[in-house]
Amino acid sequence: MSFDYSTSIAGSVFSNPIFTASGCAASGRELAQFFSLKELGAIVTKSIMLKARSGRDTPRMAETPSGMLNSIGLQGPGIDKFIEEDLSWLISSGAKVVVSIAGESVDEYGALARRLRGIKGISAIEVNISCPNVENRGQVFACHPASARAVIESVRINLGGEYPIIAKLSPDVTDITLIAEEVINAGADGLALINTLLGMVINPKTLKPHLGGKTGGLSGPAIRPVAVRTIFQVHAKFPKIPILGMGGVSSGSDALELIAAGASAVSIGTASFGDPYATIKIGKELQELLISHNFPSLADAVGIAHDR
Amino acid sequence: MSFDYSTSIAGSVFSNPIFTASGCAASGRELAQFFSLKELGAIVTKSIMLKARSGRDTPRMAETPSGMLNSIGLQGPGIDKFIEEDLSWLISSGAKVVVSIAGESVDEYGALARRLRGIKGISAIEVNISCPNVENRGQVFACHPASARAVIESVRINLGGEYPIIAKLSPDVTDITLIAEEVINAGADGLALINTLLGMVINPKTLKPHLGGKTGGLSGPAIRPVAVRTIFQVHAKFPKIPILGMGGVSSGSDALELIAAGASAVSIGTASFGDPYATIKIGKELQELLISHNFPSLADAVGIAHDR
Amino acid sequence: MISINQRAVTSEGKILSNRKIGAYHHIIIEIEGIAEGAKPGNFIAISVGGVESNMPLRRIFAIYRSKAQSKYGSIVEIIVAESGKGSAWLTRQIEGSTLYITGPLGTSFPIPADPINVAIIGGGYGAAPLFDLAETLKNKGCRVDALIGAATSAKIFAPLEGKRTVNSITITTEDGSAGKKGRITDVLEDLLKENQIELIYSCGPMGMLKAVHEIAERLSIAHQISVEESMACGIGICMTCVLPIRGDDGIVRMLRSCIDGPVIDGEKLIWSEGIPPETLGRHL
Amino acid sequence: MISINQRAVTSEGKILSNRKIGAYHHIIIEIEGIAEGAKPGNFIAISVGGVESNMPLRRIFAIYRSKAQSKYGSIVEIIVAESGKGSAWLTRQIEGSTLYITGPLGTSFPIPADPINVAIIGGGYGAAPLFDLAETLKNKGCRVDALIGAATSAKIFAPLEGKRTVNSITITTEDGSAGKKGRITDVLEDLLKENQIELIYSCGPMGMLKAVHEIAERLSIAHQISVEESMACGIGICMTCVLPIRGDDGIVRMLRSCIDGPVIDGEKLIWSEGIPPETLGRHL
Ligand SMILES: Cc1cc2nc3c(=O)[nH]c(=O)nc-3n(C[C@H](O)[C@H](O)[C@H](O)COP(=O)(O)OP(=O)(O)OC[C@H]3O[C@@H](n4cnc5c(N)ncnc54)[C@H](O)[C@@H]3O)c2cc1C
Ligand SMILES: Cc1cc2nc3c(=O)[nH]c(=O)nc-3n(C[C@H](O)[C@H](O)[C@H](O)COP(=O)(O)OP(=O)(O)OC[C@H]3O[C@@H](n4cnc5c(N)ncnc54)[C@H](O)[C@@H]3O)c2cc1C
Ligand SMILES: Cc1cc2nc3c(=O)[nH]c(=O)nc-3n(C[C@H](O)[C@H](O)[C@H](O)COP(=O)(O)O)c2cc1C
Ligand SMILES: Cc1cc2nc3c(=O)[nH]c(=O)nc-3n(C[C@H](O)[C@H](O)[C@H](O)COP(=O)(O)O)c2cc1C
Ligand code: FES
Ligand code: FES
Repeated sequence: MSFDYSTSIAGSVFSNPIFTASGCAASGRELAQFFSLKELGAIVTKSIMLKARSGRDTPRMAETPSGMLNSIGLQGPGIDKFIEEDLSWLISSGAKVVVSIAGESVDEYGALARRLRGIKGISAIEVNISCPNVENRGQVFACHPASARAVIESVRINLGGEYPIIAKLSPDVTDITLIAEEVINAGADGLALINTLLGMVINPKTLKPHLGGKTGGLSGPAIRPVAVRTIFQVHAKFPKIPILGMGGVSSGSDALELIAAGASAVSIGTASFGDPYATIKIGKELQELLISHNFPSLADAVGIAHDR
Repeated sequence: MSFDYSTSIAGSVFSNPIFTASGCAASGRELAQFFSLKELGAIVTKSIMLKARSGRDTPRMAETPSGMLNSIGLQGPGIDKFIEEDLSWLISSGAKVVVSIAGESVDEYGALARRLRGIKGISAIEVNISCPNVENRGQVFACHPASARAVIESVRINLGGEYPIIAKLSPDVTDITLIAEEVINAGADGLALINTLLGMVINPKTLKPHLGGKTGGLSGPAIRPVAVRTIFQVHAKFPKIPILGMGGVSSGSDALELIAAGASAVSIGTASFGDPYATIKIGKELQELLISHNFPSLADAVGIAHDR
Repeated sequence: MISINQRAVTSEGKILSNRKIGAYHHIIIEIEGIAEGAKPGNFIAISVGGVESNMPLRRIFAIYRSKAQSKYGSIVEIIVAESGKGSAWLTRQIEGSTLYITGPLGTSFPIPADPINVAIIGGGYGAAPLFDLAETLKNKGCRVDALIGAATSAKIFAPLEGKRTVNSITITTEDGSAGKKGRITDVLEDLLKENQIELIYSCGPMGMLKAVHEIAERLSIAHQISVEESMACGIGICMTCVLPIRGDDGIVRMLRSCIDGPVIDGEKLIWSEGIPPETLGRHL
Repeated sequence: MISINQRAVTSEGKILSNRKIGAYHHIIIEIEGIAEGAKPGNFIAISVGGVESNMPLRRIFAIYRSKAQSKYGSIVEIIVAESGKGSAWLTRQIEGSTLYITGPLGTSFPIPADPINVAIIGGGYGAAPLFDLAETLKNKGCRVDALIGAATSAKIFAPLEGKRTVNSITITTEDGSAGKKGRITDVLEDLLKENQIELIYSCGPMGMLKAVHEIAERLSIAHQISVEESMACGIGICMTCVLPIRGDDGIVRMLRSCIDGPVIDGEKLIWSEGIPPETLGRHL
């Protein structure tokens, strides 16, 4: 009997559940020299904004115990140049593509969605409403139910139903299931859990915040227990909503944890910094584990921790 | 010139800023065979409840990358037996004592406070309103401004101003400065930051949540960047409120990060599990670092990262 | 309530030898201060993963043997089964490597005042602490019969010197690759009766301890067990390692198996799963 | 935009030798596939801390020398200054240890078409990648003058073979423990003029690069620098390592120093601190 490794998120089908994480694979091209991007479930592109953006001051990273902080601040070329240069290349490479977008206002999200309409080869839109690396943390739309809802509504209306919408949420909230509820009601077809946790490192020599942007987003294995908990909580409440899980996955066993908690696919972020082949390695390990657990398909393992 | 290592929290003076963390030193006696408890700034006792409590099912711990989850569930003998056996021993040992209390209702906190009145030898009361290891997470009073406020008011009234009140907050909230504001207005003299983050580990063999209580509290070096960020945010908004910092400190340099962010003293939790002498070692390292940075006193280093 | 082993020290040791025996690693460590206070049944807690470890917690190992004045100085020996990441790291450490250890910790096996007939029952590496115990018992004039079981022969820990200290040794393996095919409990009752055993010491997985206890209880034989609960600290400060134990006052409390154990009177342990309803302070 | 070094591979290497020279460690690694594509100025990214490391990110080291067909196989050499935890771990690794490495990465020093007079300027371990460069330049017929500076003699990296490849070598130390007392910039202008230098290659701390650049600019000498920015990935996927660089179109962009560098034309770098106001997409 053959094992079915494919996964689907609101109608979009992917050959396997291992995706890159937004901001951890640039626009895909850089990884393409190490392996064929077609080997991945999908490439999730770095969150793109309407206009070009230079990001935050350097230093932009600090290593922390089993994790790292980043304060990139959504550097990018802007949506037009992105579509023209990066996205067209990605699509032509044959990779499955999830485009991540980030705006400074509800309208900007809408405008981004409109710009993406009618492009053949996009599998889903990930709406990053949870980037902690913005000057005003009030801009983290995912921190408040009303703003989270408004953004997803705007994207839904402007996208005209062309691609599934995946809302990416922040764990830095009192009750993530409330935010999940709002974005689901607003029309999100899936959820991406979790973005980084807000953190800070103080340089022990200068005794100043180490990052140029002072605070940064905490990622890597350190945060995996928070990711598993969040996915578990949200899947318990909304078992039919597909979840793209992420947070500290660096082995097949880690990925299986997120899947058992309720994720239908898993994005790999920080692990790719430590090993360019991390996604490929994790994908193989996960498949072997699922088979050794006697699952006939990946889908049978999704959320299994809730039933046992 | 001699270096002044002492610290004070709302009038209570401690010979040095290194405390144990609540729940990570039991009632002090167990560590006393390794070193004299008088070497510590203070012992913070395991949060005590009104009645005896057996805690949550085992397994109660899972190691995670540079961290651990625990789901003890506030096991303890109840306040009367605690006062009679543990507290009296502790006080007679000559250690400085901070008593941590936890209740299931606002009234229970009040009752605990009343029970502690008039006991000579208590330096402060830490009010744990942020333990994630309770059956109903709605019981985490620190998650909501109104409940946080009600608890601290009740403690304040019932304590009659005998000891400083330190409110221990949870990082699992959308904006911790709002909770801080409420408890300060309610009469907290200081803040303890941070309690553990809510997390989960799924056992890769059984594919079930590993902990008996399913979720647990994440502690250890993994969470340090969240602790530093939280302390920094709260100290920026309330520079005059003393902070007892904690979260992933396992070296003098780690402790210095929390102090530079705004902590007047630092509790050591998980590190003591890995090394019974962790508090002593960290205390020495911190003192050396402060001296090498040319601070005339610990107090001069508190919050220094805000000024540089 | 018993408090932490008063002889515990925290110290730096050096690996003198690390050899594979069957499925296990036999590690001999030179370290000051631990053998000096160790008694059969005590354990040690070892830091794993080196200076830049992602594993903040110590790992717990029963003391297999220890000697304060060997020709290599003060030594402690352990038998390590590779299980997860920490034990795997330990088995990879070469001679001369440094280990940070706290010990001896926990309770020890109580030794009867009179020379009686005892059985030692070990499952897998659970046999490790029992042979030192057997020697002590032998010196007391006890008759000691050993019953050692495991899934397969590679997991039978029964060293030659150990065999010599006991009056008889029975081995069972589930796959029949050594000794009798089957489980410890298949032969236990006969062994207990034949040798008129008055006291059982057992150490191994909880399932085995429980099965042994059922037989011991039925035959009214005293039973000292050494339990293996997940321990975050090993020194009584975290409350992760608890088990429901009935006190002399009849009250059931969740006691810490790192300081009130690992050696526990089988009769006092409540063997049901989870926290028993009658436990002091049980919630709901 | 330049994309990632197309010759990069990820591979497992073995330490052939790890020797202390002065304040540094000279590590020779046998590894397939890296020397084959390496050019002077490229770097490698090494995993640190072993299997159970708490350090998820690779560490970056300039290639000092490499040889695809040495008698020990394909080798890469690096010079490591102990700085934080990862480099400290690296310096402790013994012969035979395994290292996981990605490389060669980044841009390389551009080689002039004609035999001109060049200077190589290295601060501290920044000198490491310059001697292989010097050899390539020498073979092209260039005159190469070297200027190596550091705080103290132990931090001067100027190996004997390296000294042989250059036409002259000047050493400065801030404490006067070797060569001239003072900084590189104290002697630089004279050296440039005397030897009629047409192109400078420099590698070292940003402060030094900047000081050198001011002189180069004043004297209108072309200046290729190798920068050292904090890098989380080294392969262009994280955007942590950016620097403001003016493109041929006149527009300033924050470019990734791991793939558009580390070797950069000094004239194109905007040397001010922080993100310059004219940078494309600068916020507020
Ligand atoms: C009193 C006592 C005596 C023991 N004696 C021995 C012995 O002599 N030889 C031997 O090989 N093993 C012994 N063990 C078991 C040994 O402690 C575990 O196998 C080991 O801790 C597993 O660590 P790991 O890193 O390999 O596994 P991981 O699964 O990575 O460990 C993760 C965490 O869980 C804990 N843990 C995992 N499995 C166990 C377990 N079975 N028991 C307790 N904690 C566990 C670890 O200590 C660690 O904190 C003993 C345990 C106890 C409590
Ligand atoms: C292109 C390039 C070439 C380099 N060549 C050499 C060389 O040949 N020899 C040598 O000794 N060092 C070199 N370095 C510097 C070396 O990468 C750092 O010293 C090293 O990463 C410090 O790691 P650590 O774990 O010891 O320090 P930590 O402070 O623990 O490192 C924490 C994190 O910050 C990063 N980091 C810290 N310091 C630096 C730094 N100075 N530059 C870049 N990242 C840093 C680390 O990579 C790590 O991710 C080079 C750096 C770059 C960017
Ligand atoms: C350097 C870096 C850049 C990131 N950029 C983005 C981004 O642009 N958009 C986004 O939604 N998430 C971004 N993230 C968050 C990741 O997509 C992911 O949610 C998070 O890192 C947790 O996964 P990990 O632990 O596997 O890295 C970034 C993370 C890192 C480390
Ligand atoms: C096993 C364990 C038990 C704890 N019990 C309590 C408790 O009873 N009351 C409390 O306020 N915090 C408790 N905490 C939280 C710690 O006091 C501390 O806030 C947290 O662990 C972060 O510090 P650390 O990373 O140094 O451990 C406990 C933590 C652990 C690991
Ligand atoms: S292991 Fe910590 S109390 Fe027993
Ligand atoms: S280090 Fe990641 S992009 Fe340069």
